[in-house]
Amino acid sequence: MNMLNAYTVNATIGGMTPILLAALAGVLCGRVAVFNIALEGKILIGAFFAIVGSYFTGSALGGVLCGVLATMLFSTILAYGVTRFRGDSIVLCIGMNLLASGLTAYLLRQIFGQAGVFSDPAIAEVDRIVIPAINTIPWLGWIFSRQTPITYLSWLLVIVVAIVLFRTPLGLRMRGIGQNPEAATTLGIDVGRTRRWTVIAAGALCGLAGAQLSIGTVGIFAEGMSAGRGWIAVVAVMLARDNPIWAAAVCLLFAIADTFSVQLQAQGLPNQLTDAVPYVITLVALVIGALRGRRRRMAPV
Amino acid sequence: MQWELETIGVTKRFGPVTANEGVDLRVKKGEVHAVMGENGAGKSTLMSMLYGLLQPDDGEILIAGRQVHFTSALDAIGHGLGMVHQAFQLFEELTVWENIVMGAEPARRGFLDRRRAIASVAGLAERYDLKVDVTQRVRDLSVGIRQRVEILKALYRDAQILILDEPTAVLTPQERDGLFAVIRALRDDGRTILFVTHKLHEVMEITDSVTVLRQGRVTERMATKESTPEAIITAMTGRSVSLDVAKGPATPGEIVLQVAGLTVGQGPKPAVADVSITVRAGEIVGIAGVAGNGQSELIEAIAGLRPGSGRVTLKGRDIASLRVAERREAGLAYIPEDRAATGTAAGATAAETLLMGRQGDAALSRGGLLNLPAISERARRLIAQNDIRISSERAKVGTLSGGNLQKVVIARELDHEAPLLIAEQPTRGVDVGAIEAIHARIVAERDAGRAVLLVSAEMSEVLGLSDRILVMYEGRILAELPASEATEAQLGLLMAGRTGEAA
Amino acid sequence: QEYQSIIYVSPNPVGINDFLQLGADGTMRIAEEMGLDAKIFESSDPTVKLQNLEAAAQEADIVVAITFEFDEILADVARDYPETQFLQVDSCTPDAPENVHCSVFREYETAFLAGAVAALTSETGTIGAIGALDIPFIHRYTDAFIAGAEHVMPEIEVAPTLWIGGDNPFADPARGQQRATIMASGGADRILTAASGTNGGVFRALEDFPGAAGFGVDINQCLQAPGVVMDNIEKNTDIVVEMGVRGIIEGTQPAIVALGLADEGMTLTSLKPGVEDSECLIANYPEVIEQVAALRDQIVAGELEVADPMQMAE
Amino acid sequence: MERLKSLRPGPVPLAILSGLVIGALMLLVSGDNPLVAYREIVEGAFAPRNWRNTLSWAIPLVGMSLAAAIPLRGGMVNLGGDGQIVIGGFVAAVVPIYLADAVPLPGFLLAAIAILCAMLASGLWAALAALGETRLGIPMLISSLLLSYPAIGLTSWATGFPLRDTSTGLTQTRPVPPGAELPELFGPVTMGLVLLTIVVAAVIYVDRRTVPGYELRMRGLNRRFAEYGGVRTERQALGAMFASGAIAGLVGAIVVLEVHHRFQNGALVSPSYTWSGLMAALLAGGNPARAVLAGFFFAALQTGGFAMQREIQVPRVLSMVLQAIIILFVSLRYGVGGGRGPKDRP
Ligand SMILES: Nc1ncnc2c1ncn2[C@@H]1O[C@H](COP(=O)(O)OP(=O)(O)OP(=O)(O)O)[C@@H](O)[C@H]1O
Ligand SMILES: Nc1ncnc2c1ncn2[C@@H]1O[C@H](COP(=O)(O)OP(=O)(O)OP(=O)(O)O)[C@@H](O)[C@H]1O
Ligand SMILES: [Mg+2]
Ligand SMILES: [Mg+2]
Repeated sequence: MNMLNAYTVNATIGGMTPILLAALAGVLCGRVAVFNIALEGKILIGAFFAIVGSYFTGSALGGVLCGVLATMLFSTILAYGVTRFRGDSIVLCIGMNLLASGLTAYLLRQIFGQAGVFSDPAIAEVDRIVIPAINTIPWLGWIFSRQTPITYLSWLLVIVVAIVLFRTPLGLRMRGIGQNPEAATTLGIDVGRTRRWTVIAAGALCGLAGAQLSIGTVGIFAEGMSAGRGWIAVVAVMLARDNPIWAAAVCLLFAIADTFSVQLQAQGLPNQLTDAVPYVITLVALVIGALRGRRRRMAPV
Repeated sequence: MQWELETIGVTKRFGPVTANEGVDLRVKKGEVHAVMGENGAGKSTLMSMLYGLLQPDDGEILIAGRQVHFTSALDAIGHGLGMVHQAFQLFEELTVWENIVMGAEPARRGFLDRRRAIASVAGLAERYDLKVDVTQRVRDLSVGIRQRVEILKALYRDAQILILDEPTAVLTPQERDGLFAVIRALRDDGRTILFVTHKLHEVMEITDSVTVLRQGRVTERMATKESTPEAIITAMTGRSVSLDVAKGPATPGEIVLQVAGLTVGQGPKPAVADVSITVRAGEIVGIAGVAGNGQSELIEAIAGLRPGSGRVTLKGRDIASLRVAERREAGLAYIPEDRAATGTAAGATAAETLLMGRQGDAALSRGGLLNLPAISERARRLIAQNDIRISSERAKVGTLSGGNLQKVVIARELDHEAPLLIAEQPTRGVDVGAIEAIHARIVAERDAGRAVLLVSAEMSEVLGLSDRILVMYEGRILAELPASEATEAQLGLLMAGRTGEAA
Repeated sequence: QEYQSIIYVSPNPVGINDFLQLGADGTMRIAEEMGLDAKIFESSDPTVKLQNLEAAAQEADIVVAITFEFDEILADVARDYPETQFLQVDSCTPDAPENVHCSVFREYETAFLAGAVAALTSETGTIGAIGALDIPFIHRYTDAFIAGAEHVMPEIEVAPTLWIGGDNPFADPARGQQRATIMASGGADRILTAASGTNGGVFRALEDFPGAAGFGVDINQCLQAPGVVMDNIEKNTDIVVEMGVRGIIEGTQPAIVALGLADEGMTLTSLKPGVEDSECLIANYPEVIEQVAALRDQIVAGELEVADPMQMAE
Repeated sequence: MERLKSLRPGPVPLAILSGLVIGALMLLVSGDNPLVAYREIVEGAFAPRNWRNTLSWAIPLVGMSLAAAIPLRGGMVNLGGDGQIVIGGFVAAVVPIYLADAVPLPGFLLAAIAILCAMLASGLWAALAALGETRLGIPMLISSLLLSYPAIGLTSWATGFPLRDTSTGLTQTRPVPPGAELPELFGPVTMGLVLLTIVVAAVIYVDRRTVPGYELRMRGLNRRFAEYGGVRTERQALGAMFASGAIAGLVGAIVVLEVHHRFQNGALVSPSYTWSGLMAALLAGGNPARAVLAGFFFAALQTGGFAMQREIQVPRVLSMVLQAIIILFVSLRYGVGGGRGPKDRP
């Protein structure tokens, strides 16, 4: 099987969307010095409420909005937890991840009377956009057409986040808050409020990530369906040192590694081993990055 | 008369601590007004309220006769206030112009207008002759330049009332003179300056009037011309204190510490460059220097907390390759610069804090098992001997005041009776009474035959305590001189790296 | 003996899997018919599974335990509760005592037929299988599917089998889509997918490949993804549970029954009445249905023996 | 993770109460009677016939709380419990199976060797994460987590292929040789319980009475202070992670040798002992004695939750929600009643 054909590239891009969106969320939070490891739980919340919205409104847009709003609401735990209540972000995030998996499983039973998995014809799915102009072009059409709007949006958001962070007053303030919150306070910047809104906006991104996962392919919700994607996003954020462009690059690396691992399966490697390949590649990337970083840190103190 | 800035009965409490009580402050337009007081007198708290960072529990603040209520620094900035904080409030990784425009950014169609920002900041710097490269990262700037950035921050916001909270603590005398020139220029520009300090001569030199705080209350308010240093001291402390250290001549003995060719860091400008030092038993060697010239790195390298290349011998034994614990074992005691961040742990009990560094001693543990009764016993003894005000050895040290906490650190380190004592900024942030006691103890150590290496940014402390003085500048020992011959002016020039003029 | 209550114990949340759901449905139906109190104990992991089984054995007169996941523990629990009757569906615990009855399936027979359908309808001449997990039980589907294809068309190309894996193999449509895309882009146009909730993702991927079609499992999945599902390997778990429980109550249930094509325990959607309304693509291939029906008859008659991949693995 | 130093025992009872109240509200909304549900949880956990269930659930959970508490005591976080418990379980199954083939040894000796090997293997695996932090500066939070995936993948592959017991349809190893199983002692007391009790006692003793325990606590309170006092923090990180991993390995070994008698793929991960244990350790602020209590509390809550679902069909995940809410309230405790400081300063 040929690794780099247009179809697999298309699937790779589509599959990385939730991770990319969550990583952007992590980047935003990282910039204001909120270490957000609740991405996993937030994706799950987004995925669940996208299903809820889609099921009850019968529209994919309704589902996406519901997922986004619910995740923003869920993010207020972290937003207020780290500001007004001075909680530790790691503890809060670990609690939120557990809450997300418990709550979605609980509500799945209470709302839909289902355990484990829920899918129903009434769930409207996000349609993929076919761009007629390029759709029929052999390679281009496959790579850039036939993705969900969320996927297109995710790449647009990479640029938007980069511009906001590095080219706008708001971004300057966010970066300042991340480096020295007290100094920001003395300049009249409301650190708490900026942090809260950043975390909540990041929640919206995670909500999109969840919506892509649950109604971006087929309308289905499964308990624990985030399946480690949020953790990969956390790693991407760390590897990228809170830079959105690098974070996108890391996500792409991970997605390619993931596709590659399936190719390895096709070569006869057992899937239990190939499953670990993307993580091992990430680990290796971390090690290489750390080795290079160490050399950089050796510079004069 | 119309005051530019006035507070009436301002009161601020932090739980049981009353930081300000009924403070009446009256500042004229276009004057330099000193706010004086000992550590903890409430100066910074008062300034934070003026600047909107804190809200008074009681009382009023008036600006140009109109009552104001600030809920954030933004409100204060809007009313023409600017503040340079005691601890600089800068973003290390951002450039100078980014630091300055932060919070009041010029924007075009929602985007940061970089060009306009740089131009206006550079223009401002030029106008007040504050030389600084606005596109440099703050991380790469020296302390003096950083302060200029801080002042520019306030000027950029067109501050009519500028608060400078202990701006000279980190400056060389020459840098200080430069600052004073700027202050005068600003005053001549019609701006009002609140100058917070506890250095008398500065008050006499630059200010027009002075308000003195003691324990949160105003104890004196007068025109500088009409006051005397003695009156201000008495107002500050409630008694008259002598800051001269009483000590006899030194009787140096054998060499205890010998540092040869010590370098810390790499590249063309290492933090410590090829430093050699000798300290003998029975003498105090003082290292003078403006903060950030490699003193901390030097001391940490000697203590084993930081890697460095070169030779370090303690009583003839090469300790350069030894670990921290082994160096302590070999006879090194160390009072670190920052008692809260390095010298203690807020959540630890007094007994635990006093144990640190000695946990391997045969008397306190055997085979890795702690001898808890012995540890408590020793802690109680040290608390009693050093007059540490704490309820019991099981109480956490996080609740102690700065002076008491410093006593804990000193008690622990002197209990070693180690041949070498390193004392780094031993009286920083400690009030006048405690300073006297700490100085006396350090002299007593010397007289008991121990070698003392003192590091201080406070020139009077180095001059008063040391037998020999080394001046450190940009990682090098620039000069060595006997304390008896050193003068403040000469030391100041050396600290600024100006060897030629000092000679 | 008087039977009053029945408890259905599943190794995972019931909703995970249509198969578990069908078992639960069958239990509720027979309970209603027979006037029994019915409960469902869902487990989530091995320890809870054991606790649930013991609690069920204590409480109920009839316990239905579903899947091979109970092989390890059922015999011991059954011995501890000799008064309780047990029906194990889909597998059979070794050394079972008398109060255990097993209803197992011969999935490989029907999967073999599905493979035949795949080979006979493939246009590219390449088929393949995707399974949730690389475990012997799933090989009963994937290997038999390939065997069936090769049986009717020895020259057929077979893509390497892909597995979903990950944290959520039975409910990860995104991974399913990715794997199916990779397989289909390699040329396979008939793909079996034995991964329950993940299957939707596989079918979604196939929409992008004109002419490609998938094969579902457990129930008729053509309705979920009309136009891309050829046929389904249907497992009539509900009927099997009903039959088993009725047999126990009537005292006629043997220790073990193996249900396959012969007794309608399993079948292809194409071999059931009403294919035309099933939304399955196979409805467009009447001649293939005939060929496959003939093959089925051979298997039922014992003329053609289909190997059980799980036995071969041993 | 210096900021974890702020973990201090707080109004934990208040947090638990808040969790119960919110849980009750959720139950009311979904039309269940909270009192009945809570009674089922309590009975399900503590009624005499359920004691064994609670204990058998508590052994791994308390073990993992302890494993999480040790690094937490020093201000570090070990998120790699899943990988460590799996390696322990795997080694504990494989060693006696193949050792017995090679040399005839009495069963108890096999078990002892298996447990020691499991602890060693898991300890080393965990120490790898510490090495990543001290040598490469990869935060332990991430390296420990990422290391779990290859551990789970490798053991899963090994049990699926070379070491699979082909006489069953499951991915699992052969059973351990007879005699190598941990014996059940009497009543609810099992050998695993005894082993775990010994380890708990040892950890508490080390924490309170020894130099390494003191040094780890001081590091947790202020790492710079510990370094200043001569504590070798890098070696200490390795040690703490080794101990943490070794305990996780012991837990894996106990589950394998006492409950399943073989290594089953997924059996150690799917119950989420790691996350529950981490929660308990966080609830306890890293204090080992409190972590054990908290672990037991969570075990009771979960076992009771299963019973509640069986008896009155209220989803057991409710107990998971309760745990999460309790943790969230614990982490917010500074704000609760503490009053707000100067204008929201972070
Ligand atoms: N946020 C706070 N919470 C509690 N107490 C505080 C706080 N800020 C200041 N204090 C206390 O209020 C008193 C006044 O402190 P302040 O910082 O105003 O003193 P200062 O005069 O500026 O001293 P220094 O010369 O050391 O800067 C001190 O006892 C201090 O510990
Ligand atoms: N930022 C702060 N937040 C909370 N409490 C503070 C803060 N700063 C100081 N305090 C408290 O205020 C009290 C006085 O502290 P500080 O060290 O500033 O006083 P001090 O007057 O300098 O003491 P000493 O004269 O002993 O050096 C202490 O109880 C301290 O805990
Ligand atoms: Mg003070
Ligand atoms: Mg101050």
